Amino acid sequence: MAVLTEEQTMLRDMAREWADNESPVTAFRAMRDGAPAEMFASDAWQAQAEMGWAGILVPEAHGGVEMGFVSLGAVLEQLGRTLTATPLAATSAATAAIVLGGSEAQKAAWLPRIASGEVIATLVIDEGPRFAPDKIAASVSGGKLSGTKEFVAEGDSAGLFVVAAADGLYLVAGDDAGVSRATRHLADSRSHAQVTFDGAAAEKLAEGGADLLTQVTDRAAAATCAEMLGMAEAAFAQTNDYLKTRVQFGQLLSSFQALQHRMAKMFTELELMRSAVEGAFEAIDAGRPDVPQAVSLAKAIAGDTLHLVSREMIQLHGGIGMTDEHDAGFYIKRSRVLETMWGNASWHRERFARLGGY
Amino acid sequence: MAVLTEEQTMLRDMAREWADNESPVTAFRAMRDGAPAEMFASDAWQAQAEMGWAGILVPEAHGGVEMGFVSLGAVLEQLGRTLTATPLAATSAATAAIVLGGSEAQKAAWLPRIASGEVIATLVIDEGPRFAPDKIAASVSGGKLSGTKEFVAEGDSAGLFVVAAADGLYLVAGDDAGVSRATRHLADSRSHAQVTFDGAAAEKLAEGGADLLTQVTDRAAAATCAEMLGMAEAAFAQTNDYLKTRVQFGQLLSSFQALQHRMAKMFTELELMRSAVEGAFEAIDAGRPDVPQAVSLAKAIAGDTLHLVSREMIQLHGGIGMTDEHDAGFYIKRSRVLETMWGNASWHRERFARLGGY
Amino acid sequence: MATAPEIDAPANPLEAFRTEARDWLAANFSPDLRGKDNSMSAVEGPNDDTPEQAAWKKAMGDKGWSVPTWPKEYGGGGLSRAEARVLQEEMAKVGAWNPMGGSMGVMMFGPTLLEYGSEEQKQEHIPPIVRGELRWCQGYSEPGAGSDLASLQMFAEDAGDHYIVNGQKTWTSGGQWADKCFALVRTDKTKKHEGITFLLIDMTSPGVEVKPIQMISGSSPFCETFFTDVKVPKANRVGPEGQGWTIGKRLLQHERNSLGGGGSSASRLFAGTPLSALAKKYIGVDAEGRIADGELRTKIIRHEMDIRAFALTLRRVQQDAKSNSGPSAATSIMKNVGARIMQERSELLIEIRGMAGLGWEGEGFDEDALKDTRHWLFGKAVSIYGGSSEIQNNVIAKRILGMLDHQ
Amino acid sequence: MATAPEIDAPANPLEAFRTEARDWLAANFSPDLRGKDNSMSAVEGPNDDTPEQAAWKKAMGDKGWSVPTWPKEYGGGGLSRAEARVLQEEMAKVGAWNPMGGSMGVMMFGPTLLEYGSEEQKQEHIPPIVRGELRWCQGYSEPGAGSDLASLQMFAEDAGDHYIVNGQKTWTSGGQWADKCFALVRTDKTKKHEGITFLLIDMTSPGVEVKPIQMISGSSPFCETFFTDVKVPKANRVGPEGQGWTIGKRLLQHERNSLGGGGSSASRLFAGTPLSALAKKYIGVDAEGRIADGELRTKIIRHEMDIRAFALTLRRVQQDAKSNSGPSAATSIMKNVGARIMQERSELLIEIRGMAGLGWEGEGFDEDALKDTRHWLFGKAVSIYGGSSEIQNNVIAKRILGMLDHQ
Repeated sequence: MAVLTEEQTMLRDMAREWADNESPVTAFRAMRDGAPAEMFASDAWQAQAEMGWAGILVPEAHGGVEMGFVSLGAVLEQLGRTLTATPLAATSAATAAIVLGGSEAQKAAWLPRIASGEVIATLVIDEGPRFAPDKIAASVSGGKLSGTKEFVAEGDSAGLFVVAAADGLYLVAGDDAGVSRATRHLADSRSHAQVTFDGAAAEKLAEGGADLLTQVTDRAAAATCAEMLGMAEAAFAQTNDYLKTRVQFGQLLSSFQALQHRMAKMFTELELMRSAVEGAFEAIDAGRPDVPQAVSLAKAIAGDTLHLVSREMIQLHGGIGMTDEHDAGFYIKRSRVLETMWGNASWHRERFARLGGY
Repeated sequence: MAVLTEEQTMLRDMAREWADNESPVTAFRAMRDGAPAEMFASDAWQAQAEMGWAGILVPEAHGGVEMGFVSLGAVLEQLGRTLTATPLAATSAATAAIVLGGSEAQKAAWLPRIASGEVIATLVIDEGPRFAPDKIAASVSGGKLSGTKEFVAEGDSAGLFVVAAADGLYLVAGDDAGVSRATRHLADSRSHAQVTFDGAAAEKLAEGGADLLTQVTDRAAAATCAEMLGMAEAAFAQTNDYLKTRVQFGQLLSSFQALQHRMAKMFTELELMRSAVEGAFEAIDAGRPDVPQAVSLAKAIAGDTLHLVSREMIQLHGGIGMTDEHDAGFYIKRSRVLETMWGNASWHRERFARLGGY
Repeated sequence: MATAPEIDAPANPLEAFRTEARDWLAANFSPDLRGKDNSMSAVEGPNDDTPEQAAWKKAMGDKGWSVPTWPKEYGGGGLSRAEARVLQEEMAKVGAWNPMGGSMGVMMFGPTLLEYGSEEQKQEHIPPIVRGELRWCQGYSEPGAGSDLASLQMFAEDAGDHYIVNGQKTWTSGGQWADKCFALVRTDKTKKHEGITFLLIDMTSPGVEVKPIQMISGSSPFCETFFTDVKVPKANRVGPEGQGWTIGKRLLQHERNSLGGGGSSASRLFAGTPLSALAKKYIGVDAEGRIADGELRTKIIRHEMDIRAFALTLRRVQQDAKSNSGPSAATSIMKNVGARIMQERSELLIEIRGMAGLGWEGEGFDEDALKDTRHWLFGKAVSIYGGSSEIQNNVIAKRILGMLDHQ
Repeated sequence: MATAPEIDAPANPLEAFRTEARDWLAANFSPDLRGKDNSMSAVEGPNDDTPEQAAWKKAMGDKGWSVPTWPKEYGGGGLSRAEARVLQEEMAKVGAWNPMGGSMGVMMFGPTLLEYGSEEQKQEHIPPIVRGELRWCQGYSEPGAGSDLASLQMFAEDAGDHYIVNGQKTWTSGGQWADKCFALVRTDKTKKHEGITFLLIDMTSPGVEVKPIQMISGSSPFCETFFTDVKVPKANRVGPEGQGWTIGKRLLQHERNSLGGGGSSASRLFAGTPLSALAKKYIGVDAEGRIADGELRTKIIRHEMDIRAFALTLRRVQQDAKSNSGPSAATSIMKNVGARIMQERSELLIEIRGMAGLGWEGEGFDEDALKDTRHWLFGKAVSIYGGSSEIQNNVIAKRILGMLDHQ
């Protein structure tokens, strides 16, 4: 764990306790089986908003607690552990965009409603199935935005879209007549939608400088890394627990040295992953110039490590991990989605090298 | 093992027996410690010539046995097992060039002397430390070749050079006044030399078509793969034997499951390596159009596998493998040289993809 | 094996057979059937043959060419291996498939019964397998006996001319559609391996209950099967009491061969759109025509090379088998390498397609991509069932490398 | 630990100390010495100090800043950890090094003796370590006791006021140059761990013979050491008889920390030419300025990322230690990751340089490249000594993950 303030430690512990007790994986399973139109656990989201989590990035002046990314990461990590299905990560990414790029009027209009949990917001970039912030065709003319966006997280329920057009980021209200949505059912049973903007009223986020888009997508990636960290931690821990209970050939699986060494190596990767992910949060909160490097480091390592852990979770559980009754399938399905979102490991390694001039 | 003819089987078995009995690793050690000017075991080379191995690729009309690459590979594999230090691979690569590209007169002039072991020949391509057949600056003007070549295998003793110039391959006699050599001491204690051609008399290999250079370097790479296959096999077998004798914590190392699984995985890679390497020999002998793909497959897999096996040989031997008294160091040192020669694994993967159009 | 002498008689017997096969196919396999291979339904679900498919199935069954090398006396084709290869080639040319090709009876149980069954048992059970009339399922794994199969507990109590069977099996492939089950049961609780017996159980017997297991891929090809006081005649015991482990292991060898090394699975690896073409489509190319994502491109190259090396190894195994030198050491690696290639391909498909490669159902996805998502998940079982990769590595270390038991 | 109260007194005590350190360095470290760090010769071979180097060494020894946090009463610097960091920063600014920094006495034996030694032993042995007057070597491994150190056999027989020692040690670092040896010996053959005792042996004693071991890298930093009827006074026993294993393990912890996590080794990873720059030089770049060998470039990226993640983990471990939460779980991975990074760097250097990266000696090679070849080979030991990677993985599995012993 990074060095947390007392306040951050309390927040993290509260989130951990809440996730374990109020939002265990059974809650995700119930949401999946119930398949509500919004594709998230609305009671859990309600509870999170009441605890103030939707306002972690929101300045106090606008009704939030302004605790920064280390705090947000600590919370999202706990939610990732139990696969809690709420729009906190998506809303936070959109919130970061408004905080960084919004005018005072825009902030005043939206941030209080976000902090209270009234409005679910989401960041809308891609027009294809792979992360490509350099390939934006959506355009704005006369304050009207047009374009089709793919696989928008929480797109089924978002009340506010922060949308990338060719010339910058724009705010579009979810209830605008020019907005239409089509659900995309992915393997992770979470909300993803194709969102079409057909002359929707759009307000530009004019502050934040030329690299606003990069700043925002880096923050979205970092939030994703937090969820991935929690998932990897939980998948690993569950696997380790299982090995300590399953007997084969008269011995506990945990006593087989070949499995011990695989687990030890995975643990090693997990520790490096935690360092990289927490390093990204810290870089963001410190306003360091190397946020892009720090985020690419985190997302690349998080991607590879969660990939490994989610595969090993199934392999080491054997047949039982292959059944829908077990949770292992949930972890691997969600893993691939998060590995892909906001740039996969290859994408971030490529950027890391380019930033380093090689 | 590939399907061998009776003749090929006899040849392989003879080579194996000879290497085990007449040229074990102690012979390589003696050569290294003695450090003769030619940097190979001259008595072993003499014996090989007498057994006709220098003529394996040479047509019968020119004094050879013309048995092809499957046969040559079977022999070189056995020599690789015991690290036999003779110029057979280098000479064979040069021989392949003359067979493919030489005029009848050139063949008549050189092949009988090669087959008898009188002349050591070598293929001379690179002008830098990495394989780059597309970057040849050496040039021929008025029958005189000029250029500096780096890390020429058996360059200390070769009596005949098959040299790449910008416009093709040329024969240069080792005793030409325009040839000078400078020994390069590499970690493998074998012969490598910088060879400078300063207006040396050169005769072009005019047959064999536009892709002669590629045909020849592919054959050189295939010969190298054979040596690598034997080395990997021996390094693996010695490691396996060691694990069966070394006791730690009151148990033989071979009884530790973590080591068993590492060995099983290495064995798996070795089997794939054998298939790929033998596949390359067969493609060459069959005159198939996909020799480049088959050779790149073999060299890439051979490189990765030998790299792994030579590292694990040291790691699994522990401290004793780190000492010069033990043979493990010989294997890892020679491994890296062969991994590098005629294109490393990256080079061959790149070519494989380009040949496949992606 | 008794091959047909009249076919071997001509000067070029294989070519004569080729003509025969071609003629028979022309007469029995309508070109309209091409591309309508539903043979996997024999494994994956209830049959739903069209009249044309049913006719083709009957023709193959009557001819015995569903199992070309099985003896004629039990309804098999009676062909030599060389002839069987010719038949396969000719079938491939016209797009004909083997309607019984993937069934448990053909792949696993039949060969084992031919080896260990009594004459009566062979007469009774082999012909329906040949004609695809009955489905078999495998009663091996139990909740507490996975990789360590020999720790199985389902008990068969001796009751004179029959056994009374009680216990539970799991991972019963196609149990919900099966007519019969070949099962390993315990007849002696005081011994481990020697207490196991091989029984054939009618799935319609009173006391048999089947409950499908839903997998992470959404499908339910396996079941939990519960046995409560099920009567099984002793005539349905294969081999002597206590010899079931030997017979059961032999059957697993057939399973392993069909999983890892089967010609069909290798050729399947080469079929379909190459990953490189798909990657070009989804990702585009750089100025030199290379897949624009360099790291992914390298992964694809490695994967393609792995496939080629695997295919070459498969050929080597077959050559060794042909040259009568017996199974080569290379055989032992086939299952693990086959599993890794299959799983790697699925993971690469996701990496290539991005979010479009993670579709579950509904609008907005290629049909191929949706199938590949399910295949990705279901494919994780390939390194678990039929002897997990870990078990295979144990076997390689101990049997091939001669490393000691770790206990 | 008794810190110096007069330094802690001022309002900004650290800044006051910074001034003090800076002044002292200005007076004692001549700018001419910059870049002439020969401290590793204390480990790697006999000393060959210039008069200026010798003067600097004496100054550091007299001041006690060679071991800044050790107690003043034994000649140490008596600084707080915070002050020691300031000193390190100030030394780095002027390019000053710690002449005793890499010695066995400072890294491993001294800290252990401070914890377990008697007052007399500390008074006798610590000051010469502080001043770098005597070299210590480690008598742990034996030919039959590598990873399983506790199976050591070298025997110390009780002979009244002294022991008679017989046996053999191996991998004695710098044994050929050492004055003293701290050794684990067996005093009871009936017990394994409890039969081990920690002894200090004078290397000039009659019966001690040292034979250097040549390594694959060509150097001989280790020895085989033979002990024949060597007399060791009981006053040279650290701790009670039979308690040597506890003391010896504690010493290994110091070794592990210095190998894997030491600040110096992490900073060394960032020093030197970055691999990316070297690769550009040897291989060239493509049209977009990227290293032309795409696969190698990816390996370099992965390596650079591994280094960064390692450095971040190191920081995390230090923060945890500072915040008094004790050693974190992350500590346990440091040695293995440090070893992998070091070895990977060496392998990548070869891949970048090609044949030019495999030079052994003589003409035609960069001096750096020749050093790197030797370093590549010698570095294979990093995952073997001080607890092999396999042992570390056992420890992680058992102590951190709570997995059972496999026996």
